[in-house]
Amino acid sequence: MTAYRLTTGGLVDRSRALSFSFDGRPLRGFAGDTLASALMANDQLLVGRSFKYHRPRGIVSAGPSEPNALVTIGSDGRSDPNTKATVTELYAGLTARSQNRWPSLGFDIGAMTDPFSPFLGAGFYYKTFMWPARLWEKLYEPLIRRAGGLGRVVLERDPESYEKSWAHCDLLVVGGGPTGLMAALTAARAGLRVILADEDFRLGGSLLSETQAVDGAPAYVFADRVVAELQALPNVTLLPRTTVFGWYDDNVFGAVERVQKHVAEPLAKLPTERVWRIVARRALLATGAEERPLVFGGNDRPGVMMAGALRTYANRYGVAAGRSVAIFTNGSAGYQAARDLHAKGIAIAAIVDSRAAAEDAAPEGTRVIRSASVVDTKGHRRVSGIVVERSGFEELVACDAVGMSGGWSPVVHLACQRGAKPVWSDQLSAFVAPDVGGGLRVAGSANGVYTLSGCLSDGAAKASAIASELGLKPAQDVLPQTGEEADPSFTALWYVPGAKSKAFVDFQNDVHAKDLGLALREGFGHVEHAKRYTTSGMATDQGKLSNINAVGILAGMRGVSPADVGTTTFRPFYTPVSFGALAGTARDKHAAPIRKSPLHEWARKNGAAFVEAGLWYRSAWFPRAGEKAWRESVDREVLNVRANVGICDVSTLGKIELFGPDAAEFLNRLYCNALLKLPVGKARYGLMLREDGFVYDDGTVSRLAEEHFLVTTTTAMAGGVMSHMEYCSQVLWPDLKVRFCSVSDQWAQIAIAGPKARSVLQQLVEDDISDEAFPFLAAGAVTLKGGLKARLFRISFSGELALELAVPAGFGMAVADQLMDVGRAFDICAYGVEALNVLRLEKGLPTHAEFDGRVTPDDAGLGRMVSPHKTDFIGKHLSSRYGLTAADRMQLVGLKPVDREKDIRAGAHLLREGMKPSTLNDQGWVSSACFSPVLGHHIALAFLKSGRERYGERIVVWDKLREQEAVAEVCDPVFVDPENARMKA
Amino acid sequence: MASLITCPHCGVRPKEEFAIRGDASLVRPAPTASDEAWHDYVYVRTNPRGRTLEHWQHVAGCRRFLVVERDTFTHDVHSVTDGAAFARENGR
Amino acid sequence: MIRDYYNRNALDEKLRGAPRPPGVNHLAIGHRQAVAMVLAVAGEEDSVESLLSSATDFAVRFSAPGEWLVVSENDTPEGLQRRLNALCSGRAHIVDQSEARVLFRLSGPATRRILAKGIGLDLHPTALATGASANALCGHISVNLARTGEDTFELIAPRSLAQSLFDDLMTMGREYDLTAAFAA
Amino acid sequence: MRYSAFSIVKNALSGNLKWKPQWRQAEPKSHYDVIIVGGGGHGLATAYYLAKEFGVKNVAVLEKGYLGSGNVGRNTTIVRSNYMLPGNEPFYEFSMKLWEGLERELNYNVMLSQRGVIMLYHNDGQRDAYIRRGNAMWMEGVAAELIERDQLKKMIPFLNYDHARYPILGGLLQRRAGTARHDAVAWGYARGADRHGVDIIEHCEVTAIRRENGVVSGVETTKGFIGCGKLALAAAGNSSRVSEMADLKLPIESHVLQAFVTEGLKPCIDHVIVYGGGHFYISQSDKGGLVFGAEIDGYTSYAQRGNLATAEHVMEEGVTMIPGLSRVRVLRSWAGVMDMSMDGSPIIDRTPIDNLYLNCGWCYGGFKATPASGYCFAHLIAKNDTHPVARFLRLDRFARGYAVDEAGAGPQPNLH
Repeated sequence: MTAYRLTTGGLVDRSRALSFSFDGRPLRGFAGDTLASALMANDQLLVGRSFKYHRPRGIVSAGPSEPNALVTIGSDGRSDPNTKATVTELYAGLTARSQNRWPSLGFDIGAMTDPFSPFLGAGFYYKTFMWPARLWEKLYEPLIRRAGGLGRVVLERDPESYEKSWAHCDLLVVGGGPTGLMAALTAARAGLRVILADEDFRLGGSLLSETQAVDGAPAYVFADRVVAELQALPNVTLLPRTTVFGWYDDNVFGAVERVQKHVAEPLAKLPTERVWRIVARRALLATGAEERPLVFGGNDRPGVMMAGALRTYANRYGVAAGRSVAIFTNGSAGYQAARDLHAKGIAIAAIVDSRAAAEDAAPEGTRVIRSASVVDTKGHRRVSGIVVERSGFEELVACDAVGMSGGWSPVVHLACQRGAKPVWSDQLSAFVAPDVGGGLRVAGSANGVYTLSGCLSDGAAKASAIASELGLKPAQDVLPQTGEEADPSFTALWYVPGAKSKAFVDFQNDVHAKDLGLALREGFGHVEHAKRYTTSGMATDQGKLSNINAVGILAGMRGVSPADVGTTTFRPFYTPVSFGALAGTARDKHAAPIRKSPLHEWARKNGAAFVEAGLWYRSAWFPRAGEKAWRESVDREVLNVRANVGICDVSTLGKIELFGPDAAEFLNRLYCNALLKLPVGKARYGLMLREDGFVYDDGTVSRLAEEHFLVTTTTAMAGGVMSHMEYCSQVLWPDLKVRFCSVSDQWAQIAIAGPKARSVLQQLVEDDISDEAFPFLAAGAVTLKGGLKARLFRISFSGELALELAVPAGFGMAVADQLMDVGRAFDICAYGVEALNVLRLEKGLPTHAEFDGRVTPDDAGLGRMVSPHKTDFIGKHLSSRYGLTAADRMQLVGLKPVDREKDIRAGAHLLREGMKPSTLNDQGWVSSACFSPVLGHHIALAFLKSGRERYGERIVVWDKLREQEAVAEVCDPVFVDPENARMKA
Repeated sequence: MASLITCPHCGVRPKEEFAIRGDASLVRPAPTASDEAWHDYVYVRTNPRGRTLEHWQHVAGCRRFLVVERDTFTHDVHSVTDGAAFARENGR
Repeated sequence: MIRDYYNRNALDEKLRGAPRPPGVNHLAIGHRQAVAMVLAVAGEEDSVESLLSSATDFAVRFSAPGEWLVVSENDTPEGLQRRLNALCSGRAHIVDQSEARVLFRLSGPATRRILAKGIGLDLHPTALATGASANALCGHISVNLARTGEDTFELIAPRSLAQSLFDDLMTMGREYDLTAAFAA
Repeated sequence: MRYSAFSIVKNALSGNLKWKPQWRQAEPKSHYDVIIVGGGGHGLATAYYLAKEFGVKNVAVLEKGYLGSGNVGRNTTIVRSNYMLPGNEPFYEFSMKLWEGLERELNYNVMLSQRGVIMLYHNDGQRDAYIRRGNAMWMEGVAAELIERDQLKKMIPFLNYDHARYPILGGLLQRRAGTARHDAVAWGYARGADRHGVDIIEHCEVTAIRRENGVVSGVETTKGFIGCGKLALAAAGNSSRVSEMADLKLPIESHVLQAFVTEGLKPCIDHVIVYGGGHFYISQSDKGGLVFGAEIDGYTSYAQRGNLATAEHVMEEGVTMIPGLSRVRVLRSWAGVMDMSMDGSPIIDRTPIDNLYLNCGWCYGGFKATPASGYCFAHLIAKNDTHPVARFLRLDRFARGYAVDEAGAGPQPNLH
C-alpha cells in the first residue's frame, strides 16, 4: 500500500538529493523530479481536498491538466497558491503546503459536507438561502465563501521581479516532444528563424517517458541529441519552462517563461517570470494529446491515476504509485502502461478492459478482464481495491493504485482561441483542431497521429512544407528509426454505468455524472448551460481532463453525437498566468512613465512639494520653515504674488509651433474665436471646442511671424490637442499648407507674476520690456543678458502683471536660479500650482475643473469669444442645438459664503433655500473652491442654473457627503480686479 | 489586427502604438449642411459587422492618421492607407 | 551683470558621481548634440529628403512622412539651424529640438535582447538594416530608434521622459550587466 | 415548482429525479403581441415585467444562441447606482432597488452580494469629481460615503498606499452596491417569464424585420416568419445589426471589453474596488475567483475576444493597485461586445418606425441595469410612454443637444 522510488531507472539524478517539505514534513527527492514525483516517492499520494465536498484527493496526472494536486509553495510575499505539483520542478528548500483543508489534510472538517451531497447538487444555491433576506450576506454567503476557494493568498508585496520581451520568428513550434523537436530541427536546418517553446523544464515531451528506442538509442538520448543540435544553431531559440498560453490576432502568441521559479535563491538581475510576445510568420502546434479519465464510481479516490501518468512516473522519474496496480482501459494505452510498469517490477493486479475483443498484448501472466468495468473503488484515503463488474457479476480486485485510460484527446486549445470551434472526428472519437488557415498548423498527436513514428514524420513533414512556403529549401533528411508500435486505438467510453458511488467528471469542482443529469433535467442541456450550471470545466484546470467526458455524457443523455453537443469556448490562458508576469516591469511607481519638467531640480532645491498631474510631477507649493500646513505656504505665496512677485514653473503646458501659409487659416478653423488677424508679436487667448460644441481646451495663440505661430495647451490636454490638430490637418483639411511640431520639451517656461515682475525680469533681459515696448499680450523673442535667446509672453493666469519667459530647457534651472537671486531684493518667492489655482480662482478664470466636457463657452461666460462671423470652425454647427443654448443651462458664477467663516468646497451641490434635496431640485454644483487670502474668506466657482441672472441671490451650498452646509451669495466669478488694471499695469 | 498593424510609413507595429479614433468613412459636412447631416456625421454610425474603415493614429510612431480597412468580426486587415492620401482621394 | 548660464543635462541626477568603467553592454548618453526637426513644406518632401541625404556630417532620422530629426555631434544648435536653413532654402521649416531630446546610444552583444524587452519591432538585421530609423514605442515611451551598427542602436527620447527611459533601459539591461555613462 | 430549502430536501430524497426544466423549450406561435429580440438579461427581464407587471402575456423572446449567451453571461457582475448625472442616477437607483428585492421577486437566488463598491481617487481633481458624484447620489436619496486615506487603510489594508502610481488618497463608497451571480439573473428571469406564459425561443435568429406600410408587422427568423404587434429590440452588442434590418442606424459602435478571472482563492477581497488611476475594477466571487476587468480594447469589433496588449495593461493596473496580486494566477479571459453609445449612456425609446422599440447602448453598464432596463422597457412597450426614470435616455437626445455624458468625453464612443 505504498508509493515508492524504484531502485533504478528514470531520468532523475540520483546523485543529487534535494530536501523539501510538505505540510511541514521534511522530505527528499532528486534533481529532475517534479514535486509530484518526489511526493510519490515519499508515499505522499494524498495531496489535497476537493472544492465542494472536501474529499481527499491524490495526484492524478503528470502534467498541466492536474485537477487535484494543488499546493501552496513558498510563504509570505513569495507564496504561490494553487500550484500544480505535477509541473513544479523540485528544488532544494522548496516548501509546499496542502490547501482547502482544516485543520489538516488528513482530517478535514469540511468533509462533513460530503454526506449531504444529495442536497448540494448542481445549482442548489440558486434555489435556497433566499429567506430571510438579511441572512444571505450575514450567514449563508460567508459560509459559502469560506468553504469555497482553494489556496490562500497573502496579498503581500512580491519581492521578485518580472519582465516582458518581444520575439520574432519564421516558425514557432509549440511543444518539445517528438513532433516538435523534429519540426524545429527540420525548419532550423532549412534556415528558418525558429523558436521552440515547451512548458516542461526538460525538452523531449513524451520521449522522456518512452521505452521505445529511436535510432537505436533510448528515446531520451535521441531527444538530447536533437536539443544539442538545435542549441548550436544561431537561428534557433529554445524556450524550455515556457508555456504558450494564448494565440492572438496576426499570429501573435503569448508565452510565459518560468525563469527562476525553480530556484531557491533567485538572482536579482533575472526576473522570476518573463512573458514573451512572439510574432510568428508560422506556428506549429505540437502539443500532443491528453489521456482521458474514465467516469466510474469512486474514480476520485487517491491512487486512481491516469495510466499514462503511472507510466511517466515509472519511466521518467523512477517512481511507482503502488506495488499492485490495476488498469482500467478502453484502448491500447492501458496495456502499454501495464507493460511498462510490469517491466519495472510492479505487479499488475488486473487489466479491466471495457471492450469485448482487443489485440493488445498484456504483460505475461497478467489477468485481463474483458467486457468489464470498474463500478466502485475501496479504501479510505487511499485506494485498496476496485469492484469489477462483468456480465452482472461483481468482483473485488485488491490493488493499491489504479491506472485509467479512456482514450486520447488532441490538445488543440490554442487553435480554438480565436473563434473557431474544434471539429468532431468520428474516426478519432475526439475533437480535432479546426482549419484556421496557414498561420497555425497542427502536427503529431495534437493532429490525431498517436504513434511515435507518426509524430516524428508528421513534425518533419509539416516543417518542410512551411519552409518551402517561406521560400527555403528543406533538406530531405532520413527520419529517425523506431521499432514496432502497437495500434493506438480505443473505443470511447464516456460513462461507466452501474456506478456504486459518485463517478466524478470534474474532480476539482466535484461535478459528478449525476450533476450533469440534473442539469439536463432542468433544461441546462446546452453545453454552455451545463458548464455554467454545474461548474464543470470551470476549475483551475479549465476542464482539461473533464470537458470531453462531460460532452460525451451530455451527448449520451441527449441521444446525439458529441458533434451536436459541441464544446464550450476555448479562451486564453492555456494554463493560468500570474498577474506579475503579465504586468512585467510596469508596476508601482513605474506603472506609467514619469515626466519631469526641466525645472524639477530647481523646484526640489527650493523645497517644493510635488503633485502627480497626469504623467508629470509638478511643484505644488514651496513650504518654508515654520509652515505647518500646506495652506500656510499657499496663502503666503498668493499674497506675495499679489503684493510683490513670484515665479512659477509652467513648463508642463503643451507647446506647439505651426508653420506655413495656411497656419492662420488652420488655427482659425480649430479655435472658436477669431485668429486670422492676430498681429505678429501678439498673443491671444484661444478656446477650442469639440465638434459637438462643448469646450475641449483653452490656451494661448501667439503669432511669432506671418506664417509662424506658437500655441499653448493645458498640461492635461497637451497630448489630446496635438492629436486633434493632427486629425484636423491630415484628415479634415489635408490641403491646408500647415506643418507643426511639439516644442513642449524644448522650452523651460517660467511665469513671473506680481506688481514687481517687470522690474525683476528687466534685470535679466537685454530688450526693453516696459509696458510701452512690451504691452499686455505682447509675444516675441528676447535676448537675455549674456546672449541667451529666449521667448517672452505677456500673458497672465493670475490677474497680475505677468510675463512668461521661455528659455531652452537645459538653461531653465540656471535662469530660474538667477531670477530668484535678482528677485530677492523684490521679495520674490517661488509658487506652485496650488497658489496658481488660488490666483486664477480669485480672478475667475476657468480651468478643466470647469471645462468638464459638458460645458459650452457661454456656460463658462466666454460666449462672446465665439466668433459669429466665421463660416466654419470645429464645433460651430452643433453649438446651436436647443440643449446647448437653453436658458436654464448651468452657468459659471462666483460664490461667497454669507457667513464669511464658513467654507465651501468643490463637489458640493446647490439648492434654493428651503427646498428639499432631490435630483429635481438640484440647482448646480461647485466646480472649484479655495480660501482667498486676499479676501480673507472662501470663494468658489460654481455652475448654477441660469446663474448669470441670479447674482445677489442666496443659495444653499449642500455637501451632504461631508455633512456640511453653507449659505452663499451668488456673484460675478471675478473676485479680484474686475477692471484688469493690475494685469495691464 | 488587434495585435499588429502595418503602418505604411513605419512597418509592422504592435497595437499599443496606435490610438483609435473611429469611423473613417465619415465625411465632415459643409458648414451650411443641414442639422440632420451634422447630427449624422457626429453621432450616427453604420457600425457594420464585417468590413469597415477606421482611423488609427500611429501616436507612438509617425503620428499619421491611417485608414485601416478591416473586418470587425474576423479582425482581418485588408488595407492600411495614409489618412491624408485617403482624404484627398475621396475629394475632401 | 549676467553671464553664461549653465546648461543642465536631463540625466545629470542619474549619472552624477564617479563614472564606472563601461561594460561589454553599455549605454552612452549624448551630452551635447544639436538636434533639429525638419518639416518639409507641402510638395517638397522628396526634394528635402534628397537634400538631407546628400549631407554627410549629420545623421538623418526618419520621423514621419516629410519629417526628419537631424542630429549633429559637431554643430551648435544655432549652427545646425543655420546650416539646415541654408541647405533646404525655404523648402522646409527647421525647429530646434536640441534641448527637447536626449540621445541614448546602446552598444554591445546583448543590445538586441535588451531592446526586445521594450520594443516590438523585429530587430533582426534582415528586418531592420543598419542606418534604418523610425519612431517606436519602448515600454510606455515613444522614442526615435535607429540602428547604427550590427549591435549599436540609438534612441532619441523626449527630455521630460529621459529619466524614466533611462530607468527602463537599465532595468532591461540588468540581466546583461548594462553600464551607463555620459558619452565622452 | 417553488424553490426553497424544503424543495431541495424533498427532491433529494427522491433522487433529484423530479426537478423540472426551469423554462420550457417553446416553439414559436404564428403571432405575438410583443416579440423581444434578444434572450439576454434585458430581453428576459422585459418579458418578465411585461407579463407580470403590465399584463402583456402573449410575448415571445427570440434568442439566436443559447439563453444568456450574450453579455449577461460575460461581465464582471457589478451592481451599483453611483452615477453623477440626473439622466442616470435615478434610473440606476431604481435598478438597485429592484435588485434588492429580486430574489424574492423571482424565487431564484441571484446571489446579490452587497459588499460595497469603492472607487478610489488619486488626486484632488478626482476627489472633487467624486464628491460631486456622491452629493448627486445623496440628492437622489442614495447613501454614499467619502472614505479618506486613513480610514481606507483600515478598511482595505492591502492596497498600494506607498508606491502606487497614482497615489491612493481615498475613495467614494456605496455600501449597497456589490455583485450578483450573472448567469442566475438570466435564468431567474427566464424561469419567471416562463411561469407567466412567455415563450422563450432559443436558437432562433431574426433575419429580417417585416414592415407593412411603414409599420412593423413581424420578423423573419431561422424558424420562419413570426408576426407581432410590437417589436422590441434588446440585443445589446448587436443592436446596430438588428436595427439595420429596419433601416435604422444608431448612435452606437460595437466594442470589445475583456474581463478576467483568477484561480479560486480563499476570501481575500471583500469589496468591489475600482482603481481610479486607470480603469481597473476587481471583486471576489463566492467561488473564490477574483473577477476583474478594465477598459475596452478600443477598436470596433463583433468578435467576443480581446487582445493581449490590453490584457497586459489591465494586469499592470491590477498589481499597481494591489501589489499582493503579483503571484495570483489569472485563469481565463473572455470578452463581450459592448454597444458603446455616443455619450456612454443607454437608450430606451420608441423609434421613428411605428411599433419598433429600442433598448440599446448599454456600454459597460448593462448588467447592473438589467432589472430597471427590463422594467422601463416593458413600461414603454405596454403604455407607449416613457417611464419617468428613463426620461433622459431618449434616442433623439443627441439631435436636441441633451447628451448624458457621464465621462464628459464627447461623441467618441471608445473614450467612454
